[in-house]
Amino acid sequence: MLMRPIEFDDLEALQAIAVETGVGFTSLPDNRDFLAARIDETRRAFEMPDGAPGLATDPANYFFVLEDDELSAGVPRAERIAGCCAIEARVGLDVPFYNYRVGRLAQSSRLLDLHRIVDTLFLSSDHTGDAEVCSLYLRPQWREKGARNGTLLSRMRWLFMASWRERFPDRVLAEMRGRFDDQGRSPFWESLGRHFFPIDFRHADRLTGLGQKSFIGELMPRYPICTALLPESARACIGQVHEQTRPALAMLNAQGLRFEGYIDIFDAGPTVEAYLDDVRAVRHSREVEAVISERAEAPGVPRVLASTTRACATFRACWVGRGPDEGRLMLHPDEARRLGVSAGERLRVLAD
Amino acid sequence: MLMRPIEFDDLEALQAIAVETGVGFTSLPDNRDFLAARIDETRRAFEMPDGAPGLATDPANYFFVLEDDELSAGVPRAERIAGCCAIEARVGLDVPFYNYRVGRLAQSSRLLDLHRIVDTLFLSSDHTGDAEVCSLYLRPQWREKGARNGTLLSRMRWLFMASWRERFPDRVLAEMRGRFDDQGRSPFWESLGRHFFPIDFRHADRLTGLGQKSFIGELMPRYPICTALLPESARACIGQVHEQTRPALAMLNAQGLRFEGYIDIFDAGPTVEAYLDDVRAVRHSREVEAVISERAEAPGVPRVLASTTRACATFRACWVGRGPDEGRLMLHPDEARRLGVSAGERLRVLAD
Amino acid sequence: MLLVRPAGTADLPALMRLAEASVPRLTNLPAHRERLAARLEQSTRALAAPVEAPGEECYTFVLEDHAAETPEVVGTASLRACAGAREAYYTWRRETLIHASQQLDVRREVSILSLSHELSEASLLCAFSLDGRYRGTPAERLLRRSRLLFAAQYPERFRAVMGVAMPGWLDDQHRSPFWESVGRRFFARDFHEINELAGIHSKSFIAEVMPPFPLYEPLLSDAARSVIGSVHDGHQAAAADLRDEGFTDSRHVDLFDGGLLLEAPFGQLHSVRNGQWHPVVIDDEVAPAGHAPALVANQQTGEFRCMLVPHALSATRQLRLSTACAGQLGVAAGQAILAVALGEGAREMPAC
Amino acid sequence: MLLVRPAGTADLPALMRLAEASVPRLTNLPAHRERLAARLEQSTRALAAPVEAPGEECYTFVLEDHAAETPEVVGTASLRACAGAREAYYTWRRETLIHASQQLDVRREVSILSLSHELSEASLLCAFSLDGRYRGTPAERLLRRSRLLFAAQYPERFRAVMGVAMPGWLDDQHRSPFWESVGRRFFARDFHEINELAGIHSKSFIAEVMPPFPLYEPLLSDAARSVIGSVHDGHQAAAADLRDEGFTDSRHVDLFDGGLLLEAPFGQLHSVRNGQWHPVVIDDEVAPAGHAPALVANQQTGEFRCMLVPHALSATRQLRLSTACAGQLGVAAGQAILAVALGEGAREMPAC
Repeated sequence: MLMRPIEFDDLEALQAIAVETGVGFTSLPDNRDFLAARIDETRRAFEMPDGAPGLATDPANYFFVLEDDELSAGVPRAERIAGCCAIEARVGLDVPFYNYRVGRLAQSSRLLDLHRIVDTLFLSSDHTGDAEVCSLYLRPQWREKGARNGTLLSRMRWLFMASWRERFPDRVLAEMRGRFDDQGRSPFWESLGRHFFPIDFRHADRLTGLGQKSFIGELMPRYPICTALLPESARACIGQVHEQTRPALAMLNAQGLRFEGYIDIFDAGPTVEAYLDDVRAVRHSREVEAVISERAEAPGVPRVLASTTRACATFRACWVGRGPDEGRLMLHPDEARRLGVSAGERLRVLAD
Repeated sequence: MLMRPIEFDDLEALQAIAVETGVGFTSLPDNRDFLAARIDETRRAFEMPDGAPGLATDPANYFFVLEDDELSAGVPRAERIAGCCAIEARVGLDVPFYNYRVGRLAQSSRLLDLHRIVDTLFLSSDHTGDAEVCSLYLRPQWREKGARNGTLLSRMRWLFMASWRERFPDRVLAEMRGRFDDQGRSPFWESLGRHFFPIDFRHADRLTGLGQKSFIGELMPRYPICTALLPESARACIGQVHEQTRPALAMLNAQGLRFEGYIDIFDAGPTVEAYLDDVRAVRHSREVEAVISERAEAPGVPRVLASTTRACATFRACWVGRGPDEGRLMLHPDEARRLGVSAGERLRVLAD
Repeated sequence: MLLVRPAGTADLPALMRLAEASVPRLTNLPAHRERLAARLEQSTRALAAPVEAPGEECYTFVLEDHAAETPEVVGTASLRACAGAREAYYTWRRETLIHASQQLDVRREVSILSLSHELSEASLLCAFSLDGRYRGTPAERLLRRSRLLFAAQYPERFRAVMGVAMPGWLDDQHRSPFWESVGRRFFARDFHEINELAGIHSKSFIAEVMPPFPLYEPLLSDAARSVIGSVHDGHQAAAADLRDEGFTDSRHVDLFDGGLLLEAPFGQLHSVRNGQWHPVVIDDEVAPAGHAPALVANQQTGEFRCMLVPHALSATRQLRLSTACAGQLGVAAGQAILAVALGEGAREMPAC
Repeated sequence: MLLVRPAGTADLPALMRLAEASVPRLTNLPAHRERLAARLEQSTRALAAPVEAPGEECYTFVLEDHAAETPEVVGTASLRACAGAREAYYTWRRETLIHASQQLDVRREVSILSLSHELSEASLLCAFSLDGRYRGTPAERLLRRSRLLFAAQYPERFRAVMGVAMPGWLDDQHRSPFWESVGRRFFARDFHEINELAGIHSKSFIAEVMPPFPLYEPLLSDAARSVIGSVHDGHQAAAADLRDEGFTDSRHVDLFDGGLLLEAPFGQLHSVRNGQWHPVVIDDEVAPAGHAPALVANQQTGEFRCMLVPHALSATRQLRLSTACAGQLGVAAGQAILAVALGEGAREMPAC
């Protein structure tokens, strides 16, 4: 299994994923032109040379795919793609990035002997300019537990960001899907968004995914909203994730990303965030020298994450079966081929 | 030099410090009754037994003094106290804790080809329940550079919190004095607070120091304020510290405390904050065993911070001249006396 | 014979009785002895003072029935010179926002309730309570309007706008759905409890406890929304009578129960516009039957008297008063008296 | 002879000329050919349509001088059925908050400007422009009020409240101090540029760009504060005339320049209240000298005509019109015509 930047020839596969994920996955709408434009955009990002002007200030989207390179050569390219994930280098520069921030205000009255905190939802764009990890999807046939493909998809992004640190801002975030009821409805939306948007949740979500967000600024309630006035069912959604999102949240929490009071304006799902340099995988990953040896058992268990550091556009990452030793990591020739590295090249690795 | 909890007999010294610091130091007003009550309160906090109910939820103030224990015995107690510092375990539980939060809202108009972020000041009590390090003061005659007394005052608090972790919440903050002009006026106050409070800055500040803060809730502008409407002189104060506060800020930044957009409502000075467990001194300090030996040179340079771990009420901290080695720290008998430890006791130490 | 006169300290027991009998209990007429005593004293003081501009004065009147041997106090009503003389007078102001989206091509009207201090500037009719036996009789109109005849004579003591807060709708258990959905969330008290606190003490707790942001009506419960701007069943007749007098429904509703506030420009009130001065002529032959009723009031502040008499004018536009009435009013032949003829709906004429 | 009639597409050049000559340039009369053409078309359509309730209609009239051989268009004025039919009509609403502190025993009044959509509900007199030669002559009152005579006949086409925005004060360089202090900070444009954009395009950018929070007047520059609710020097006479007509100063001021908005309940306008129907009688002997002037209007929507004629009534209250006037008005003897006698200040009487 190999992580690499998406290429134009992956368009078929990408569309298949868009169809498969359906409406729930807003950043990948089933729209060939949109997806082609997206690949075009991300290729430009990967191919920007290090040190290029604007690298540290412009929006850029880095989109990766997970390729099953162990399938027989006859399998069509579109069926080799097991999943995808992305990094948005700077959100909110092209179109506004809105969240609710749950703010707290002390209300204190001696006469009433009352001293309490009122939670209030403030429309906010505080994250403008921050990086976002997003668009993670692993197709069902690659979800067997021991393969750790989900972890590979989630975690390789930290290695990428650590290696091309100058392309990213100080802070990084991830938006988590909010809580839904048994009928697939968001109680938060039913109590709040529904009153202001003349469209249903899926429609609103889809438009947002397409980046067509001006309706939010136009129709959103512009005044802060005290959560005390929302029904209990809606309050119970604030900062809570969808059942199926728990593992993803746990993975991000383990990296040090925390809920800091920002929630999705539609479903109240939490944003988790951290300073990029504080993320565990960034802090603990390090560079080593590749040593290629037939003696390494191949392919080995997915134990240590290794990624290339030479060029952004040819980035590769995969699991290797052994840890580094004194600044060197031994690779089996198959692993070296997978990563496209030759002996002596620098790798960034992260042990568990 | 020895750090220890304040005691009732230190009241004279505390009042001398209050007089010396003057109006600028709002948490120590020159008011004997207030100071006596403060000592009483802090003694109760130190003497709360570990595991007591309320330890993890109630407000508590831990106030420390720096005693010069090398002066000759004839020097009166009040003249031996070189400085002080404190930790407020949970702010905002008794009286509201207000800040302005600088929030950002994207304003975007296709027609105007305008896409920008408007900064807005929101009255906030987001820090309610967080810990605060505060009240740090070092008397001028103890400020010689090599002695590192300022560092001792600032840093010993992290060791105290690390050792009595259950007494403190997840987050900790420090409020920094804001920028003033050459005439000692706060441009931020002149542009904002002055219009709402019928008192001058010092008076407002003093009332706040005494905990008499209800006028803030009564008279503060309650609606958010766009910074674009403030004059440039006021905007330039937002999140900026007083010239003399720079070293203190640098020390806190080095520990990992960051400005996260909260400012003082009067002078716009920044609040810096961190998760307590992320603070460098908490993360990097560790427990070792005390070994007492005449062979240790005494007193040695102030190189490593050592503190006791046995009982909260008898806490002591001081510099020692050498680092720990394999889980043990060698102390000269003078140092052991200073800390009140016997051989085999556990110490918490932090090397630079 | 019914007579309205300024209340004095001797009327305290009667006021207590009337306060206790009000349905629903009135915020501005708490059954609280000290509070009522203070009000009586305040009223007497205000009447004696040479007031040149409206301030903190509150004038309290009582309705006396002289049918029995000893006159009996059967009603009370007050007139506050300035609703927000010391503290703000809070209301919710109903506003309509237009949310339009070009993207979705929709236009939506959204109702909000904004905290407003606007009626602080108005004079206020308040604390009206009438013995049940007299409800629906001309006594009610006499007591209600006597205040306007007083105000008509002393415009310098009142504001350019006059307001009245009508008690809002309550359910069978005397609960306010508006309070349950709004106030309770912030004040953490029962409606009646808060009403009493607001009546007896200062209302400054409102500023301390209510967030300053508007409420979106769509986010309130249906029950709460349905009673915004309502009038308690027991006060529908009063509201109708006030509308007759020239009051109109304002955009404001009561902060606690959502009840309607009526308002009118002072100069457009029937009693103010249509009052006429007439010289008195004593004539015991006047038969009530032949004449429309009129409110008449003397020209004395402290000894103010107001009665309902037949509007019997002589050919030279003198007002024909019986000896008894003239005596009660404290006027002699030739003195001037202010009279307002009552229009429609004032058919019933008490004997005088 | 002066005549007001509905504008048609042929009036476009005249409208362009008048738009360019306005001082200051009017938001609602942009010198923009397509925009004005659209307005003329819209007006013609509205007059032809069987309108039952006010909607997006905007009626545009022109003033024609028939003194020369070919009549010349020398003025224009419009009447918008509903200020906020599609998008919100934004104003600032002045409010006074009372900030009181028990702790400090003070009470302060604080003025704020709140974004309001309230006047979206009103009908709007707008886009008034008159050739300089006719300013200050009866032509001005004819053109201004002709709209009210039209509205008086078709109340179903208009709202219960009518508003007019007066251009606000500008300095010698035609700059608005209010704009410099407020609008520029958010819109990043010159006053005239934004005025033009708002006139030509949609105003939806206001919602996109303005934060929804009230402005505290004390935080604005002195220059800006001094022109809140002001009227441009060139429009003082117009404001006085409108006040004569029954308009009063509202709490609202213009979003861009802080200019005063006048408003009046439709039914309380002089022209609406005092209009009388008279049968026409042709009489070429009427001498203007002996009569007060009157505005007269025929009963035809599409062929609406309004003129200023001597208010010459016969003994049976027929209106005596010259053959020429009757011809211009399109009325024959015996047909009814609406007439409003002008009061004070209408001394000058044009020949008819």
